[in-house]
Amino acid sequence: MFEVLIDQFWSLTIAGVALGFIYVLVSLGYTMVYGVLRMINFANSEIFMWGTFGTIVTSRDIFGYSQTSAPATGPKLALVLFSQLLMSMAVAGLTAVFVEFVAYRRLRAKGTNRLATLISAIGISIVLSELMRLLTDSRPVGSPRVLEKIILTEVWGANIRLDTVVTIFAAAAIYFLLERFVKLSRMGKAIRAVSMNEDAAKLMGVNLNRVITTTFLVGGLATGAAGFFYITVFEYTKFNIGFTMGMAAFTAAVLGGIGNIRGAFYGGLFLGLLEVYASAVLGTQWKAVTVFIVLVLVLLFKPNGLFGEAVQTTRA
Amino acid sequence: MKIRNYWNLRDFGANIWEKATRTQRVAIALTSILLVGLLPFMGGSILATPIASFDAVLVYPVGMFVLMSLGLNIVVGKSGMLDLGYVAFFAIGAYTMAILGTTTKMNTWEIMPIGIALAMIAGVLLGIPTLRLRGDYLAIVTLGFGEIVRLVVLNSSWSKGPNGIANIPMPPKIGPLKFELENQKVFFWVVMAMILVTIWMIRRLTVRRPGRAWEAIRQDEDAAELMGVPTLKYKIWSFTLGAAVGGAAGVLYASKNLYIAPEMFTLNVSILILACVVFGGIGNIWGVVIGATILGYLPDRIRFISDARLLVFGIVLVVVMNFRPDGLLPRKKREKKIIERDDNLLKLENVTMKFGGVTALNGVNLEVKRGEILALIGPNGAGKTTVFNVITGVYKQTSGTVTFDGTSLGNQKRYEVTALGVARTFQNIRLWGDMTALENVITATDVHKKSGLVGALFGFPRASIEEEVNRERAHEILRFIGIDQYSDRLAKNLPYGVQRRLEIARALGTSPKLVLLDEPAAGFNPAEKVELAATIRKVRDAGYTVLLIEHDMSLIMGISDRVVVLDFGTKIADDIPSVVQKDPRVIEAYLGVPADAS
Amino acid sequence: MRLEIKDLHVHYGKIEAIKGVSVIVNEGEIVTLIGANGAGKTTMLKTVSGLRPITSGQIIFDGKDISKVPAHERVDLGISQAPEGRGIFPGMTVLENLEMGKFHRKNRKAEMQEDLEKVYHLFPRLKERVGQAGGTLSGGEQQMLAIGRALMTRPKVLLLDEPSMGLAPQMIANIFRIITEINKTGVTILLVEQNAQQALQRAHRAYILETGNIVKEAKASDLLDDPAVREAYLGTGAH
Amino acid sequence: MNKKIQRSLAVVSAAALVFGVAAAQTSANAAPKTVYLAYQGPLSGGEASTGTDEQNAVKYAIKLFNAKNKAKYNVKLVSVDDQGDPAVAGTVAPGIGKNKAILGVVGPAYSGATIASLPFYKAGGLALISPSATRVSLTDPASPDFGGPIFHRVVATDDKQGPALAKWATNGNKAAKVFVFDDQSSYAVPLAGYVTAGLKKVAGASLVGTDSVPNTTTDFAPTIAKIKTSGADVVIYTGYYSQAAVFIKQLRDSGSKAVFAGGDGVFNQEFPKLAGVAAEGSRITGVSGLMDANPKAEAAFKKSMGVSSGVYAVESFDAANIFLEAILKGNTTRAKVLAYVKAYKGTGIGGTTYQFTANGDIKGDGFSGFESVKGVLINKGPVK
Repeated sequence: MFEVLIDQFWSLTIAGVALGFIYVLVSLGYTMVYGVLRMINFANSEIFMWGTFGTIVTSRDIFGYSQTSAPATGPKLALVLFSQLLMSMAVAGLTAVFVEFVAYRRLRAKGTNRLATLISAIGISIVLSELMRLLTDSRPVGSPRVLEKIILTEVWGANIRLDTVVTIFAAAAIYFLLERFVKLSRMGKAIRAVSMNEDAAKLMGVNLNRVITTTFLVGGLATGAAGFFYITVFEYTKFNIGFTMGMAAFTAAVLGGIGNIRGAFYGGLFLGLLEVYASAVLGTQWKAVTVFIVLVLVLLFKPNGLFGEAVQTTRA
Repeated sequence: MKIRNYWNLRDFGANIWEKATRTQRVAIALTSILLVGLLPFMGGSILATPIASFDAVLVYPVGMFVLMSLGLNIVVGKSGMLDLGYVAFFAIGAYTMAILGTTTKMNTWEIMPIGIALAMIAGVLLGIPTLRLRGDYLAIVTLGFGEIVRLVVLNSSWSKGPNGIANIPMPPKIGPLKFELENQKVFFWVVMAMILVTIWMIRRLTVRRPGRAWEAIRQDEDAAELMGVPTLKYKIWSFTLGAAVGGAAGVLYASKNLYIAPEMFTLNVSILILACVVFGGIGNIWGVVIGATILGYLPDRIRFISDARLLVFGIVLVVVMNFRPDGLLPRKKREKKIIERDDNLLKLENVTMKFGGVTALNGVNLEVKRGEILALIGPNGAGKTTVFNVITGVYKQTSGTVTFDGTSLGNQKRYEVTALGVARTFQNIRLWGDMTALENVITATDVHKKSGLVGALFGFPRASIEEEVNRERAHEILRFIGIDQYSDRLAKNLPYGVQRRLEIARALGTSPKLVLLDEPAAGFNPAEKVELAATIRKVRDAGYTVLLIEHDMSLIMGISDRVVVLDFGTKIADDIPSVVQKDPRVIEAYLGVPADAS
Repeated sequence: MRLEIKDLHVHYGKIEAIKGVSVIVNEGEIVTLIGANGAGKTTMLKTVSGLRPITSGQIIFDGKDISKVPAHERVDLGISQAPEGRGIFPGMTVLENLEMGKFHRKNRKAEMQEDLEKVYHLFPRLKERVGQAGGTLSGGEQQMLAIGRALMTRPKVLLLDEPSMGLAPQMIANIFRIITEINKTGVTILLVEQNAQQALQRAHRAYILETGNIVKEAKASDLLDDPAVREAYLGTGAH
Repeated sequence: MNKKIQRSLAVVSAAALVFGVAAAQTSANAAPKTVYLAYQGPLSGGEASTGTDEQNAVKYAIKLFNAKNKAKYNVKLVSVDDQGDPAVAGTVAPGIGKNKAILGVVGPAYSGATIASLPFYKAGGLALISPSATRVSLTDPASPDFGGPIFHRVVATDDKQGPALAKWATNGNKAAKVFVFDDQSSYAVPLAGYVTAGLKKVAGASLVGTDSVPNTTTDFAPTIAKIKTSGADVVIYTGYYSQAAVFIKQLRDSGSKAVFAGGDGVFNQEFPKLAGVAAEGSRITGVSGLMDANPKAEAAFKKSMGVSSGVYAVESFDAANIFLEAILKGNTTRAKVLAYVKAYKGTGIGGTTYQFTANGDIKGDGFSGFESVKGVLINKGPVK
């Protein structure tokens, strides 16, 4: 039962960490919005999906890569990858702002019930995914390989691959940037202030609408970055990939303590590892079941997730 | 910013309904049922659904969506728990039917109770550990549960895995009604019957204790708990009832579709049903029915848009939620009701009370407005205390109606009346003497609580937190009444004046809307009376409505907004104090001598 | 006239919470609004600071109608509110909380140190707790922090909502003393209080609010002696 | 009328003979008779691309037919969108079953939707020819899913494909160590079972591991770990091409050189396109597509429909033609159409001979082995 885990432990762990970092970034999309609005941004999964398409469009249509082209090298590689990342973040960020505008703003101004907002968000996520489905004829889209997946070295029998390394380090860097932003920047402080006490924040001269739009934007940027890494590692997308990713990332956010940025970090990594280990030990068909059982157990003992709720607890 | 209700369908409907007599109501109900029952014959009309046959669409998705939405509405709408795994109960019902139907000789109606029971058991098993979670945490856990059920079915051999189960038997005929493949009207009628039963069940529960408990939990779970609602128990109940409806729907669905597979029970179904509930008007039965009907029917009706219809569906959701966030037919709002009901918290209409040959009350009409102090006076034996006893459910009136906050009184148990928001003090002090003042009030705060068995059994940490919060609240009440300094003394050892005030504090402990004070100033000296008057006014100012029996005229004239005078079971005056005081009949019957004599 | 509220109506849903109230606050005054729970006092403050939209009426500040100005912009104009109860940011340190008060000031860098010193001078306790998270302060300290933070915005009018709520008697006296001190530095104060005794002693003028209506307006010292007011709000009872 | 005939002749010269027969049978001035066929499959939702491809082929067949026989028949297509979902199928099927104007159904595309639809079509005596429902039980009289007498299919079943796939995957490997995994779908799980059974008949081959991966998975690291631990040199995936493409890339990137093989779910020219170089050498079983079977027909298709033919194009086209021939022979009731189909014997556009067994399967087991070479799946001939 455990022979796979033992035999391939380090390969699995590296894969789990890479996947985990992608979860971390998508979780941030959920957690940021939850922190300020106390609402699940149900459309975040589709924001992610749009980000993945942004990544592919950049390499395929702007830089003209195809499935058969050779991977990029040198400065060109950096340029293409960076453009892809920016495009993915821009697409996702703008989509997130659009979502806020269409699905949330009016309802928030009215101060109506949370469920209406939830359904509105579900509606917009149906719109986003259906739109993409119609645009792509329900077909999967493969990504040209831009970053060659060179095996850098072998550690304890595990291949250390370039794309995995890039993903882990770049995603971690983006996470820490974001955490710093929320902790130290003026806008970040405003976001935290709103998440702790909306009225008091207003009384300090914080423009609530701007803060909320920024929060969606920042969450969208993180989610978009995740879209880029996802494409770099898996090189594939389809209009419906958001659903699985969204569910996993949301689970990760809740595991860590939704609304808590650091919680998204640990929750994402934890979930990434849990998924690969559980798949290796029990079989992939029981992966989701294991994840949800662990989630229930965690919540039973820590009803606000591993790291407690809300952005407010990210103290200096 | 005012939110106007432009298409006020609910009020329109409610208006007709409320004005109707009993016979008219029965007629309206029967006609509606009949008309809806005739729907399967409307396949050729504008209602027809292209491609899919109309009668089939009426059964699924429309009928099933309505049924499931009503079930989910108990969970989401009534008690405010966000459940994203409702499909699990539907799946459990369906698989029970499929497995038992294909392996045993049992028919649909025999399997139905088993399916319902299994769904309910699943509801309890899921509910006990998870329903302590709030809001979005509960949402993700229920979502997980839904997925677990689907994945277990998908990956197990007893359920035939992804292949699903085919050849599920149709239900045997009921009398002359035969279930047919090509014409599904009988299925539709059965779904309708199940919907009606569910509506009946919800309505019954809603006007009774569980409904109030759910309402309290939905609005403020902590407060509900503080008022003595065993929230976990009621949440599990709500969950389990929802599960039962889902299970029943599943059994019928399997028996109708003849084939089921795990892919039919995805999260999308849960989300869709939730959308039906919120879209129609969460918490409002008719709203939910309409929402589910539209969302079930719409995609089939607009099949001509073909591939883009889901897109249209999404847009419809966003637009409707943005412009009618409470759904098409919103739930009744409390404040609305207050305005509609003319501010009367309590209304006695033509109440007669006979004991053997003695008529204690004779056609008494009495209205108590919200937020007022109403004094009820009259000579001994005039029927004042009888009025209290009728209101609090000690007696049931011989005839006439008593309406409290929109609920008709008369059949409730006494504690149920208390739960509705009526508290009283006693003329002869009836404190729990061997409890401290504080304990007296705490006990009142959890007077609503029935068992707490589950909590006690599993030793939830909340129980002790709850205890702490209750204590805090009791202190607050004592402070409010001004006797906090006596909180740790046994009630029986308190000075008389303090005991009287403690009676009031204890009454407030039950979080009443209406406080009945039975001669609160009995035995007080003038100084104490002044103090009491201030206290009673304070109680009123804090938002309670006060109905008081008192003999002390200076007290009554000083604090009452209105005075009602009874004599021999008949109301002889009802006006502001200064007018009543000068009413010759009152003077003759009661005061005897001009006021200010006491 | 610093602040004028004209025929203000406010609704919560369909319930009218403020039913046509007019209040005037002159430059340099302490004006207090007293009244029972639910009389609408807090609502009044929230409409002045912009947290709650009004149904009709006007709020005039320095001669300008600000009824439609959003809350965060009113701060720039010089209106600052120390909210009721725990209106602080619990996850931020005391210093961060105070710095938030400068969130929108143009010369925030230049003013920061000076104003911090002023606040520390008024509330030496805050200086001791500068690195502590707001949520871990005691009730009295949180109240100080809320007031201090409001002062950081350099208000012309300071709105105080129940500063004495939940405080021990000794602390109450202290807070009111500081309120007077703040007033002496030239800040106009609109004070909402349950503790009518203290409020009337400190204020220049007072309004009595009952279920959304002004029932009385007078010099504070007169109200202290008014028997009806004494009975209703100051307690004629034994304690 | 003569001019019209001539124009028709000019357009489709190949149809001249058939047309002559038909023309002789009808009276000179009769208006064309409108008849209805249906296509049932996923036309919206996540599986829509499969359904759209199939329906395009059906539409093409009808277009050709109507052009040829416009004087006699006007065949109209009813699109029945079941989203590939048995729940939706249960709602649409009653309507189709009742609508006696519809003489035959090409489809349903998916086995689950087929099973859910069957009771209604059986009751209506409506003949079905599915281009892609491969579940064995559909033509197994002992199974509750049995579709007889109305169900037919022009696609070979999993129990024939399983052994073929096992053979083709291990071709040339004397001691193959095989790892089999599926995507948890109702198509892949049974096929994996038949592959496993088929492996037992392959000399020297052994099954060293299995897995079952949700069809939404994109991270195959755990499966690859299992493959490596098991030491497999052949990996068979019984799911669909899009996941296969993601998987094979990851497998190659992990450094594994194991042979990759898949069934007709993977058999799609999109597979090597999506997977790129990683697909090189992959072994797929399937039945020749239009492009492969008849490049000329493919060109005509693209010209007429504006898009290339897609998955199951040949099967869908042939299935539609069986019905169209029945109509042309004057069978315009359901019973007659059904009888005609049951007795049918003919050759499809790809050269396949169609003749249905009593249970609705086609005779013969024409699976070919394909290999991915330079981004194209090349037919290496029938698997023996």
